[in-house]
Amino acid sequence: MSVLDGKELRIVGFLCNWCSYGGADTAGVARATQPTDLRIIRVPCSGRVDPLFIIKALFNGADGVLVSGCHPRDCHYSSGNFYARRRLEVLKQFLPVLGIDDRRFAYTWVSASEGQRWQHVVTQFTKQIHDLGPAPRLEDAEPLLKVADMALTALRPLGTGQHAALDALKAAIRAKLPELECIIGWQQGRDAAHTVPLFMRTPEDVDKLVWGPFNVCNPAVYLPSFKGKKVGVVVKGCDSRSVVELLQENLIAREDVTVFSLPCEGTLDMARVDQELGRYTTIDNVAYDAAHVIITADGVAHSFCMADCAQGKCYGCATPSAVLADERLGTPVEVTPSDVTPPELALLDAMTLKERLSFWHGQMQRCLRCYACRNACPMCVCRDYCISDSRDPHWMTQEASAKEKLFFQTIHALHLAGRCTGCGECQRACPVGIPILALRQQIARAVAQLFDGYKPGLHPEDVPPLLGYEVVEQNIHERDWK
Amino acid sequence: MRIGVFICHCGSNIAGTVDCAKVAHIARAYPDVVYATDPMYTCAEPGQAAIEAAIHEYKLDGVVVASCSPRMHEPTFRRTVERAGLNRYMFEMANIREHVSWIGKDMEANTNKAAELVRLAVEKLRNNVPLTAKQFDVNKRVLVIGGGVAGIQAALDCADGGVPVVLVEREATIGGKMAKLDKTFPTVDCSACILGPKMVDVAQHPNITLYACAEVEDVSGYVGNFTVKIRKRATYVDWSKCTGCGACTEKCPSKKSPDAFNEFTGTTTAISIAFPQAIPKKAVINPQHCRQLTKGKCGVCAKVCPTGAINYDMQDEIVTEEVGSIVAATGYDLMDWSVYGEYGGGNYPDVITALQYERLMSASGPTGGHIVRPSDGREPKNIVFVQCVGSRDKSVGRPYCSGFCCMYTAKQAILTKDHIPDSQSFVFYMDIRAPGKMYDEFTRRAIEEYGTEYIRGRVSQIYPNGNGRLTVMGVDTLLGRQVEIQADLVVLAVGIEASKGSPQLAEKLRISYDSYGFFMESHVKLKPVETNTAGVFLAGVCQGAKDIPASVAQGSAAAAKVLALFAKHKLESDPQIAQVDMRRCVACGKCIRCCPFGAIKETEFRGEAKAQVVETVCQGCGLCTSTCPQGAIQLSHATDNQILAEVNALCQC
Amino acid sequence: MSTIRFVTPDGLSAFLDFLAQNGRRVLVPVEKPAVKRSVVFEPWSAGRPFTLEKATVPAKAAVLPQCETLLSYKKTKNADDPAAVTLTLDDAPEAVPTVVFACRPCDARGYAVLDRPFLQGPYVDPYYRARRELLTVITLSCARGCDTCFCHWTGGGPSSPEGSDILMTEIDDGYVLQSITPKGEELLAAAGLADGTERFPAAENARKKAWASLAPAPNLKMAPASIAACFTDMDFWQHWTERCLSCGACTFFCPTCYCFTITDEGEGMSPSGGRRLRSWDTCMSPLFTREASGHNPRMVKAQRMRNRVSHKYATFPENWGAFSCSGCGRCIGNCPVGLDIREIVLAAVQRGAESMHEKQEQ
Amino acid sequence: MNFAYYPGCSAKGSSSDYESSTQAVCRALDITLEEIPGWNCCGSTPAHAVDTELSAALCVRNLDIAARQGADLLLTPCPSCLSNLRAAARRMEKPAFRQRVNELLDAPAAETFPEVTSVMQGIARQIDRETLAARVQTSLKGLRLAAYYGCLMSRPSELMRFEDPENPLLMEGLLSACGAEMVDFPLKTACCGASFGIPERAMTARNSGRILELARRLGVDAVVTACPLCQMNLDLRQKQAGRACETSFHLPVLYFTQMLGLALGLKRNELGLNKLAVSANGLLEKMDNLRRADAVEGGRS
Repeated sequence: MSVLDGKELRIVGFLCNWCSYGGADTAGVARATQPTDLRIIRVPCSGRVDPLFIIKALFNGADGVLVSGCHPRDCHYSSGNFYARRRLEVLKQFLPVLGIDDRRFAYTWVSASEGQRWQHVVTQFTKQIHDLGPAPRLEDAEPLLKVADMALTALRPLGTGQHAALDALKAAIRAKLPELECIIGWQQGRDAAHTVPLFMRTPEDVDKLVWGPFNVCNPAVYLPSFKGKKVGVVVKGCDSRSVVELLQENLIAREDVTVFSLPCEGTLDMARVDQELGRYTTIDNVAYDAAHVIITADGVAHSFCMADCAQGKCYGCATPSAVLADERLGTPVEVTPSDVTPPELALLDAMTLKERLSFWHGQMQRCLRCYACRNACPMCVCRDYCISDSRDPHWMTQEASAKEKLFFQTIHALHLAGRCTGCGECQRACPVGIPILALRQQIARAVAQLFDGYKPGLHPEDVPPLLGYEVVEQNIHERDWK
Repeated sequence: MRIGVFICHCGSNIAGTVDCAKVAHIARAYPDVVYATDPMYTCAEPGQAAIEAAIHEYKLDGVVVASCSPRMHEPTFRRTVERAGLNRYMFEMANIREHVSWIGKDMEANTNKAAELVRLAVEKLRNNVPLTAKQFDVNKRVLVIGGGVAGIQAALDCADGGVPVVLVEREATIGGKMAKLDKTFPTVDCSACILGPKMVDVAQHPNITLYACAEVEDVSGYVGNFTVKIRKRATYVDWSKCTGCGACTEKCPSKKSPDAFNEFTGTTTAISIAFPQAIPKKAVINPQHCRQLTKGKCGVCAKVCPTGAINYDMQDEIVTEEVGSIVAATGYDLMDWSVYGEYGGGNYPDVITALQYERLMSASGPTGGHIVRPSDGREPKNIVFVQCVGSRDKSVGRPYCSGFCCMYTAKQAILTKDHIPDSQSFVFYMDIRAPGKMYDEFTRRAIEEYGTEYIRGRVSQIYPNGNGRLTVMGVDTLLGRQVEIQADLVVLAVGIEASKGSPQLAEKLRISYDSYGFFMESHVKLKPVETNTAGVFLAGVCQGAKDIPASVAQGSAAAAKVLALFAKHKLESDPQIAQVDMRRCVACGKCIRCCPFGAIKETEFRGEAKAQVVETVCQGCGLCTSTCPQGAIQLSHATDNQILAEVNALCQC
Repeated sequence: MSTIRFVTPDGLSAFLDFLAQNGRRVLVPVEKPAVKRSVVFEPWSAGRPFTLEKATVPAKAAVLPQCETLLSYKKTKNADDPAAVTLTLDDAPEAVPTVVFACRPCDARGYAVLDRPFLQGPYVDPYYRARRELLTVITLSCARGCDTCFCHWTGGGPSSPEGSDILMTEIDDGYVLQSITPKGEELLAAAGLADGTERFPAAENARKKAWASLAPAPNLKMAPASIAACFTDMDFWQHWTERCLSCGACTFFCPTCYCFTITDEGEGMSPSGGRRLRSWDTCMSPLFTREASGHNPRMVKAQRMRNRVSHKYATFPENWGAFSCSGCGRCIGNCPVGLDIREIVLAAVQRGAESMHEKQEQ
Repeated sequence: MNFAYYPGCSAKGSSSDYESSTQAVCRALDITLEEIPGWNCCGSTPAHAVDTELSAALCVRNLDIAARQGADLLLTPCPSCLSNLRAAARRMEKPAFRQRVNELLDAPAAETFPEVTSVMQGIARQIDRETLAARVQTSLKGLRLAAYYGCLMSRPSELMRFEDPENPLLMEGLLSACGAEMVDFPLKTACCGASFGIPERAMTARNSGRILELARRLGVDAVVTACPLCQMNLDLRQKQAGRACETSFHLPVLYFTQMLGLALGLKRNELGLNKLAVSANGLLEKMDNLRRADAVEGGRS
């Protein structure tokens, strides 16, 4: 279906049946003249409006999307619009990182008696969309590739962790071994410059445990698969936040999980390490000093300074020590949190909306939809039933377009809203290095701003913000329609 | 599928600005549409008959009607298609009147828009599936919360209809605000005389169980099957033994207990019976003022009680009642008028509320019906009534009209003259609102026969002028001049708000309430008694300001709703509810956390935890559907795929 | 004797210009800048930068796109009888003449693996065939091995010509191109490049050096039998797959994996019509084998990994006489948790040898 | 502590006693008032009734001087001046208005202005109740006083931000700290009618009379005010007011600074008490007697 050329733009409205749809009826009964662009989809409640419907519309040709529900407190279902308000506000703050002008999306409250207000809202919103003009399309944007600036300063000194109390940790694990199904940690991988997850069941397994800057994987990803079994996990500070978030969401039970921790001094960005090492046949040696890792490959020594080659997340890390641990070894390190913009997000912040659209078009082209990002995510709990490959609901096609691929990233990011601890496993797992973490970081930033600095995975008793609401939101304000 | 599309002209309402024939023509090209036409009036009997005929003739299995708002005629057409043998949910509506033809005159744009809305409806319909309602038993007992006149009326009507009633009253006696009134407008008949018999009926009715000094603690369940926990507050008197003889109240040495029934115009004893006609007529000890309970020394009442009913160790008790329906009739309280500093903020003893004035006039009140000044007990001569103190006043956050103050002020002015013939009453008013039967005539009497001086204007300040009187400064907007009156007594018509605790009760009942705490009816005009929670009805001022006749009427209306509900042996649940795809569900519990109705519970399915929807509790909001990340819980008739079909119909670039 | 040509690094652009003539699509490795750099094959156009590095993503999509339209259809209605619908259908394969430039021998051997099920079995896949027939493969031999590569375990090597039409070898001052097939020969002959016969010994020398850089390969002759013998030993598979995340990084980046799924999208009457799509799928996903009933024969990841390893090293060789693995090592390098198929295969071989030994003793 | 200070015109004329007592009290409380250089009339009352922009320009010029001096806070004793200065500063937040006013000035005004507040609030901000009580030399104990703020000090409330606009208690706080008994004076913010002293003489007399009448009924020894216009009206026109109420008053009407000055033991001529039309001699005498009695009492015990 086409819009009327030069006359109308494509504007989609989601209206709750009880208030706003009635308000639109009231406007009609009052013969309140309105622009003709808007097409209304009737939903039972604004709480029914999954933000993904809005993304779906905006990705596929909508120039504007309007959601309208009952005024706060007037919800036909008591609290549906309270949840909607949080989710839609997060969405609104998320859109710009995709390169979509957030003025193309609005949500508001119109009661069944407010015909005049409805007329005003429709008129204003339509005018706003016409002022913005037809929405630029991802597929039309000239691909743009830019690289994040990794010259960063960490909140704390980064090191190689060679003085960590590894032996004490091993002793603690051995002591607990009989009670636990297994304990997840790290072991050397294909060579001394790579580690892989380790599942310790025997004392011999414990001997294999390693600690240091190569321990990049987040072992929390395995915990939900052990649900109902007693299991241990060795964590870095960042990993512990995933454990806590899983606890917050009742995805694992506190009594089933024993957390072992050592303070982390930072981990290496293996992409940059591998890049520097190039094609090599053998690792001859890996040596450490307090601040450097020296890898000798095929007789050539490569030195990696932790301050220069750590993972992006390590620079802004304020939780080098686990936020929750049953067996805490070593001396916990206190770091004063600071609002550091992560490098991937800083890259996008510096771009115009148009550039961002181009950026994502350029980046997503090489995505193969292998879903390593999804499966490496400790908070992705749908696992076998991800909506990205289901037919009912049928959110996505198998088409290999940048749009579909970005839509998946948007699903992932929105599903992580208020839940993502920023562990960065999605991006680390991506074989083609797409900086998808930026999308999660933008959501996390929006959530922190909206919900008083809320950060997921710090307190097991916290309710994730999108699973709750306040009758009066301190930081969400109705935008005026003047 | 075989879909039939009907583009209604609605006379010229739609056809005036939409080319209906063209829309029908375009619709014929839509997928699965095998028939499209444009009748003149689809909702009229011939129009409905034509739909039925078309269903038979073209073997339609789905129907789209493009006409007015579905909020108007969706139920009508659902019945139509059902008559022709289709499932009622194999029907969709496109709103091309309120949302198209009535809001613009551009024929081209309107026709295009109408065609698109029809496309939307067709795409939705193609994803529809037949839904069937489930039946369940109904527990034919009703809970009435609040024993004011509205609750009494609802309880009596239900009980007379043969339904067992549980009546819960927060205070020690039923009767509510009406029991405190001296006389009632516009007939000036004695409030106690007309309410008293009804209260007695409540006490004596075999179908009514009354819990006074009790509050609803918790409500669970759903229409037809609610479980209600009621907290019976400790009264320290065993009511099964108390005969209401009053011996205890005579002998109680603690006589400075605040008298809530008399609106704190006087004091009472620590053990008291609210008023002589109280129902139940039982004594209650105020634990804050009882010497035995506060100091452990006294025990006079226990000594004098002839039946040994006094029990100082009594504790609160929780009783559980099972009911099928609930009527909320919790009434109102006065707003906190101390925000009006210019009226003394409650610091001048001779500035009182109208409800206090009722108690001063009442023969059962603290002065035995003599109007005297609280400060010095002298009879007032100049009495000023100030209207709209906390009504229609945005500056104190009360923009609404309290509805009945104009009338009772007229009544009080008349009664004042009856009590004190040489008195002069002044009424400062904004507008006189007297729309009821005999109401305007009544205010005219106050003005014309009783010489009450009505001054149209607000009072800017009231202050004690140093010689024992109050200076009332105001404006007469009709004469455009300032007015200053030396008053002996000032009576404020204090605005009302929902009774204390209304929002908390609303949350227990899972009904909505407005920002003033008044409960939200289902539809302002057409469903003023229903709430959005099936089986919960409203009566009286808890829903919004109204006077006694309106409260009584709504009490009866609520009872009629209950009786109609209970007339069915089985209830049908709306099939537009959420359903869990057990395979997709990973039991993360997010839906359980969000559900506003507690309609989702965790269950076990083949050894695995899963979410399960309690079909009778689910109200169909779909919040769970947009919460579930894997789309495992889908709201029937508004599934992701159905909404996506609509989105895709609009956005496919 | 094959045709031998020589091209200097500066001459590569002109050579690509030539390859791009006559509407040929030339897929060249292109570097994608990022903190984690990657190299992917993309259609070349004049002036576009390219690289000769080993690509992160193999050029499998040249014959088996990530997603292809098998057929598209449109429905039109009869104006007089809205119930009557006319269906038009287009199932012509999407194929354009394509040259893959500078893939590696492991990629090229991938084509040879894919050819077997798609072209040599009882049912020829017309879509694959259309693309394969129009494909010319110019392979750059590897100068050295690396830690994740193991082409020589699987019967290949840094200069294996299998699957290639032209083999290109880097020497000091440029590249020696050697035709392998008549198709390659024809193309090379027309390319207008300098003769490279004189430099061929230098190329051979470079290839030998590359071979010499490789660590000795284990003998995998017994792999099919050993892996088959392990098939029912779920403890074995569970042990080796414990850390697997069930993503598709191993299979989607594999030059020899060819699992796919077919889905229908769109709508005959919509402007873009209806499409039947074939897209990559991965046997690592539980969805791959989930049946309509909900039953899933490969419910757990150990079963799925068993399938992957068995397919590559046991059942495929049984059916086609060769491993379905060219040893490119991408599944190792790209795995988010460093799963190493070599370890599993070697462990199976050892397990097989032990159990055979035990049997013999019995 | 130093404050920028805007005295206003009346300080140099009709209310020079307010000015001198203000200066004296502040000195005694170690508050330095730095008069802004080259200030001009704020334009009250006539200017803003004629042209808001011109009248704002008058105020903005003063605000600009204070801003350029780097003041954080500007004090003024006069509620009229305060109201005008605050209103002008508020209006200047609107860019279009600012632009028009800037055109009227020699040079564009500073982007931000210091907050303007009353001397009374300035003192209260600086000196807490205990400190003030400790500084008292001659207690006001035994005196019954009515605090009269006038209509301007607290209105409009959202502009003036002076406590509860209907029932401010700041002055009561200061004077009760000095020992005085402050009556609940319901007309404390009622208009005395000063502005209409010439065109509507009868109304002014009625308004002032009502205030004075209530004060007399409440048995006060003096009415204490904070506004030059109110003081002049209630003091100078007390006879007219008496005539309107068919009575005669003799009620001293003092500035709160004068009352504070008495409590702080400042010299009476420094406080300008001699300028009052209704003599405060009776009040002073009563004070002296009370304090003498205290001394005797103290001597006995």
